[in-house]
Amino acid sequence: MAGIPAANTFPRLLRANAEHVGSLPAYREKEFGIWQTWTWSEVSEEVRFLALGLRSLGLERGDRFAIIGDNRPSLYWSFTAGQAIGAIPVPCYQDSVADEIAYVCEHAGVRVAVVEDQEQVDKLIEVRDRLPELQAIVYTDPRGLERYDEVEGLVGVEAVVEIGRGLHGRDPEDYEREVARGRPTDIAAILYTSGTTGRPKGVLLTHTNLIEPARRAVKFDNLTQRDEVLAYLPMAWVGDFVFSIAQCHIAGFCVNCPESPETVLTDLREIGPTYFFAPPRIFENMLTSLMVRMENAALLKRRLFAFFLDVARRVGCDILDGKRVHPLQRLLYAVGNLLIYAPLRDVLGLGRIRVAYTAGEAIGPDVFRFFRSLGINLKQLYGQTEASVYVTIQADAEARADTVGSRFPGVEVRIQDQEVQFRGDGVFQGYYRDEAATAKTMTEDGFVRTGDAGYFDEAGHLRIVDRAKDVGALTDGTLFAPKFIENKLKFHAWIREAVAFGHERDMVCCMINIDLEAVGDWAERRGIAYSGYTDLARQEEVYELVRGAIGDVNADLAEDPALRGSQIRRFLILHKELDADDGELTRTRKVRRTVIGQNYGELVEALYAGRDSCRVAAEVTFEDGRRGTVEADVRIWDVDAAAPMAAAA
Amino acid sequence: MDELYFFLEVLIGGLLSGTMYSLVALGFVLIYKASGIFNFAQGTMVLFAALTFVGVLELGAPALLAAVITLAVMVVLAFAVERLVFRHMVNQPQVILFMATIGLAYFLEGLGQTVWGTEVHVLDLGIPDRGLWLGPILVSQFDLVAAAVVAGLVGALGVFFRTTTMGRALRGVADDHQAALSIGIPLHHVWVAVWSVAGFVALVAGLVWGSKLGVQFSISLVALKAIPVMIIGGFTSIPGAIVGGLIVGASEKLAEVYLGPFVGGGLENWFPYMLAMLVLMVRPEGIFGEKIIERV
Amino acid sequence: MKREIGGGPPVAELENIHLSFGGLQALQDVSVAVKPRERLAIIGPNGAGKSSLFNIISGIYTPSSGTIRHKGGARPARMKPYEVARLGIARTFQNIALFSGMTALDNIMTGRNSLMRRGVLGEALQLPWARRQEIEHRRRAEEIIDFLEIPSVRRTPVGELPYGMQKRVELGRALAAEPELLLLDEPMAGMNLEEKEDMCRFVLDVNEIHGTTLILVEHDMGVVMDISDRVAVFDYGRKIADAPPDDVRRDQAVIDAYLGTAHEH
Amino acid sequence: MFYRETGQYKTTYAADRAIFPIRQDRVAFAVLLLVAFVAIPLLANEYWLRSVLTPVLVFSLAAIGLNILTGYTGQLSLGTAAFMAVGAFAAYNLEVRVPEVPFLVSFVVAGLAAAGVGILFGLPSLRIKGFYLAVATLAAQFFIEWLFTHVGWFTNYSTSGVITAPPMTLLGFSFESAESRYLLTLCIVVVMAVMAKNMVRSELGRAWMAVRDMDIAAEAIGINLMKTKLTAFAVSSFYCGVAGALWAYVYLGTVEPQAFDVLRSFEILFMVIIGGLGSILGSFLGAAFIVLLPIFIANASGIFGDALSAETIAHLEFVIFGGLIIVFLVVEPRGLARLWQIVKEKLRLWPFPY
Repeated sequence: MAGIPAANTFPRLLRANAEHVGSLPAYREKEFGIWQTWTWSEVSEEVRFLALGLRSLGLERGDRFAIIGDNRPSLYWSFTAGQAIGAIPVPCYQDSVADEIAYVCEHAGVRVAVVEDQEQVDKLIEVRDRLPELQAIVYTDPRGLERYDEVEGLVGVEAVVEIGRGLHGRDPEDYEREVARGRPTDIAAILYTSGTTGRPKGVLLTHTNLIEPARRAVKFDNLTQRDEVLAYLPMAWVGDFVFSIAQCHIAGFCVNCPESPETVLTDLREIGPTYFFAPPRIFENMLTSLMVRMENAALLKRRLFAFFLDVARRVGCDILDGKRVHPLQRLLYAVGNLLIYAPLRDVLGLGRIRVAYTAGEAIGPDVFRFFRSLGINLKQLYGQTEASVYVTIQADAEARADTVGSRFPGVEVRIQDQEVQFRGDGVFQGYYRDEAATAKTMTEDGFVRTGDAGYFDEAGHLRIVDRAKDVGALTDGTLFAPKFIENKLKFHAWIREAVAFGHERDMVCCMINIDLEAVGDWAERRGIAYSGYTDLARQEEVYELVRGAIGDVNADLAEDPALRGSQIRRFLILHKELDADDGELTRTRKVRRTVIGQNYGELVEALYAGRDSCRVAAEVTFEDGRRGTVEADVRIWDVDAAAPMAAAA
Repeated sequence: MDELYFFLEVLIGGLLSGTMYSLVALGFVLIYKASGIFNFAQGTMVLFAALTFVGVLELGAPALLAAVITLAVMVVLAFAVERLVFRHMVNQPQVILFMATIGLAYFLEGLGQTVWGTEVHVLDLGIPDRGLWLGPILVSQFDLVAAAVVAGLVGALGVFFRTTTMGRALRGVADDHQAALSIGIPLHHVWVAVWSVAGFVALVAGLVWGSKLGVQFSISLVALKAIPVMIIGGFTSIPGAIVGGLIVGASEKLAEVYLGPFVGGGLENWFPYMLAMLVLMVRPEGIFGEKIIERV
Repeated sequence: MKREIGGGPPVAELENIHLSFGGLQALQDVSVAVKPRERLAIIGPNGAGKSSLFNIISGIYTPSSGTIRHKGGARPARMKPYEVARLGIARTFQNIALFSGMTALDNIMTGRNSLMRRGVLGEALQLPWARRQEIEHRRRAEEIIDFLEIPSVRRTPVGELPYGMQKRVELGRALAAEPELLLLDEPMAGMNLEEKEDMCRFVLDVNEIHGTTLILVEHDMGVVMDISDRVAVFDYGRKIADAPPDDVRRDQAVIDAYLGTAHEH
Repeated sequence: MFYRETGQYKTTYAADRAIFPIRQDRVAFAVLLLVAFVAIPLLANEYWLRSVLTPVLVFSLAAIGLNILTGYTGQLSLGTAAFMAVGAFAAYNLEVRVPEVPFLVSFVVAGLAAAGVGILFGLPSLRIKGFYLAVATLAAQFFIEWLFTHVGWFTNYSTSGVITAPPMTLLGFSFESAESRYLLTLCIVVVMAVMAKNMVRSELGRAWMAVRDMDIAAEAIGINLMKTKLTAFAVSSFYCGVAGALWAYVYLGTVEPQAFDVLRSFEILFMVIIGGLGSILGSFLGAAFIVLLPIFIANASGIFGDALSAETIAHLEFVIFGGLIIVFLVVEPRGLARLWQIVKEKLRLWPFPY
């Protein structure tokens, strides 16, 4: 592709951009009320001086240095600056507590830390005795640090740049010599993954690892210098590295840093990125707050809104996918676009989006379709730090809620024992100082184990069903993916939590927590009286409601040859809400299947024994901390298995 | 000697006609004291009351009945003004309230003339309008009667303020709103009452003026001169309104007679305002007003 | 960072000041001086004359007798408040006195008005100097907004802001004038703990980073004792003590007049 | 609804403080100018140009003048018409006595003369405020009206007391047609409105508003009250003076001092109140509203046939004006401009209600 320089390390990419598109904006930051802008030439200049300055602080080729803070241009530049002199950036999550930061910095043996502000400096000072190798702390925001003059090695980034400027003045070729010494196979960054268990592991990625897949992604979505992104996700996360550094350097587009984490939504609206990434949670929150805001609109406007949302629901996605749509519907959609969709996209700050991605977790199909039906090209991808993000990706017309797309160009993906494995030039070099973990993750033939269970559907799209270790099988050998089923259940508004059982059983049964707010609202509108959660949960009408939802999920499962056998056959609605205080949920609200299986052993037994009710007493922690017992009869209902549509027709 | 007599004649004439300004200013002062509102519409209320009175009279009602009906209309007006306008403007700055009274003035002027027409109505209350020789000095009998009416009205108001509950409440509210409330009369009622009293004063002024000048549009403009009267006398003082009226009446007459011929006459139109402006520059609170201290 | 108090004549020095309204003696024979970079707190019961003192320093009141000196030189007996402001003295008010119809940004920009050039035609035609001036001063105002952590309310009319925010904007407006001496009239009044902490931090930063001399009237004893170098205690228009916080705490006259009695705030 | 603000971020303070920071507003304004400068002269008939649009523009200018004083600086004035009269008579006297002066220069002189008188009558504002000040301005109103009526020099000893504006020619072009006069007025008004907008969004405007909102704090922050108030009087009167000259030259042609009586002052005050205190846009809206309302009433009363006499209609106008003033002050003291602002906010947030 013309205009995209084929340099093979980040400092070289930067130099190429400064030469080819030097006057175009590279980074912006909302500061002092306006979007301060730096062109590629200016960035190149800053990075050059910063690199030499960092070296003067004792940072040498092969040394690690930490980067901690919110998304700030100068922190982004410190990545490239460090790389230019052969040092390896180690970004840390800015919201980590001091101990977590200490672990990463200690493990990586960082010599220098480039941090944003007083908050981060304080954390480092707190754990400094654990970091004997840490020689210097460079801060970018001097606010509040005036009183720290006794802290050893603490220096402002401006002073470092000044030193670098001086060094450059004495030897203008110095920086270029450093850049020339860098090789594409050098480690470009160590990204620590937070892993579900144990301490974070440092993923070693080379320039090639990061640049080549990113380059293909740029081509895949035709990203150009005119694109804009908003950098608001943690800098320690591989996604931000790939979007805000790798692709930005390759495509030459502009990265915009918000004023502060609190103003992200305002800044999103101002900037209006054309290329956007957000985890499902953000889209879900956006949808919820949007609906809440519309509740307060005047009746006429609400009607109009509901009418056109309905139009969008029917034809919006098809229009976006370029499918055939009746001209009248198309016209109606165009009117809706003028009156509702376009203003809505605009107010949300999504008005200029060409390509948006979500990943990380399963996104609710309703949420996914909602944004697509508004004309926002939202797609899914599947990736890992170990892959430099890309494993699979959805092309523009292939966006679906329940798959994560087809193989990313240049990546081999295979399913081995239900586990997704991949290989390609993005594959990492190993975990830093952790041979054992590296050996466990890498197969002998160079594939990486993702730990996710999944399969390719007929269209060649990957579906992720669960963590591989959680996937089980029914007694007849049918694949049983509890989290997959639970997620599908939870996408229904009525259902707040769900726990599915089935491993080494003859069928799938589940326990449900209804959403008290949604179901309560529903019940009130129907004049159903109830005194609280327990009372509501036992109402026949509510069971009927939940059975309907489960029926939908079953119908969905029936469509899938691999999962057809794991439809839900029996369910009950729990008499109490699962609670993290009782150890039934993790603090991040993930169900602890084993704990629940033990706590509600009687109920599980009743489910599988075919009984139609079960008396239970459960210990609960009340809000005031007292503990007590709740006793109730819990009904158990059957559900019919659905047949696949094709078979039924 | 003639010079002196002439001077005294002009002076007394001015003073007596000044009492009529006092009459209008009295209405201003009442409302200002009770509500802090500078009622620009007071002059129009004079016109409106006179128009209503004449209108009812022309429909064939006897004078007393006409007066009662007019008074009732003024009370209704007071009620409406409080209920529809000022109750909704409680926290507005004074200048905004002032502008609202300008709107009120327009409204009343238009309303009065729409209902009763624009032609000049003659109002004859039987007040003799002949010259009266007090020694060598010629005095207008009419003006004497008017002055007497003013004196009577001031006296009546004095009695009202001293002896009736409402009167005491009105005095109280001028000093301290809380104090007035403690008497047990709601502020709204006090406002309505004071606007009604001001309406009554306007009616009296309208009758006197109407029978002198004829009931016509220009009354409201002449009544505007009550504003400099108040400025000179002080916003919050009834004696101030009287004295201010006398000063304005006398000075404008003297100016007209002694300076007018040199500058082409018509000094009366602006002289009181200029005088008021000068007073403002020297003593912003007026002769009898309380000193304005701004606390920081 | 070491803060040097003193060095050079007092930024403001009042000598034998008397002030009376009608027959009421608001201040009697008050002498007080504040050294460069010093933090002087003024405490005392309501009506003790604290605000009167501020009004005298800022030129709103003229003392009946006494001398006011600015950096060693005597000020003219009558000085207009705006002339005082241009000496580098800025203040906030006990009851927030913001320009309620204007945004937070415009309020702070107005604080810089005395540093700006006035030219009616130039501003009307937006001649280059007028445009440049607006932009330069906007930048400085934005630094204050950043410093006070109020960027999210930049465009909000101040009348719509919550009380604590208004206090912050008012401080911002005073800071915008780049004063050498800052008079803060009950900066923490009516604030919750968190707001007070923020305000204290701002006030200390201003003093330590920019070397701005502070005089503050404050009722919160904790705040006063924490942040001031010296405390002057007023009672019935007289100064009854003037010493470092710890000494004032032990002063019997002060305890009798003020600290000892239950003071409701 | 029509706003697409996403992506309209500001990278410089210059862009951020633009009069129209939003692109859609810039486009709308450009269209409006196009309509005013091209479409209206082509399409409107003589009656509309001469008797409606031209006076609307002239009144807008006077309303901007009053708004600067009352809306921005908080100094109430009831003497606007008097300052207009000063402008009209100053221009006339200059032209009559020094005929070679181009009329545009005499317009400037008209403004300057009014500014001078404005400063004179603004002096009391240093000691008094609010309606006290209104009295001072009333003094100006009555005194100036009297002056031009009774001192023959000002009317060049015209027996009728009426002055006739000399013809306006510029580089050989004579402004006689309704179109040319409309366009001339439009040019002057647009330029002066932009200048006013520039003043109120600069140091000067902030000083004015500071005086309006809290004069003690303004002074404590270093604003010279005297200078600022007198500047407001001067600038305000300048605008009124030019408007007065336009009124005499472009609209009426012949003027007597009574054309600038106290009722005219009230009329302009009403424009400012209804249009919106403290808003340049409001000055235009208010002027248009007050000029168009009687036309509307007259047309509307046509439905009743001849049941309403012209006189009654005139009185009804008073009732309606007075009522509207009260309604606006009670319901929306910031007038039509504020209503427009609310509508605009709604449109910017559409489809959200807040």
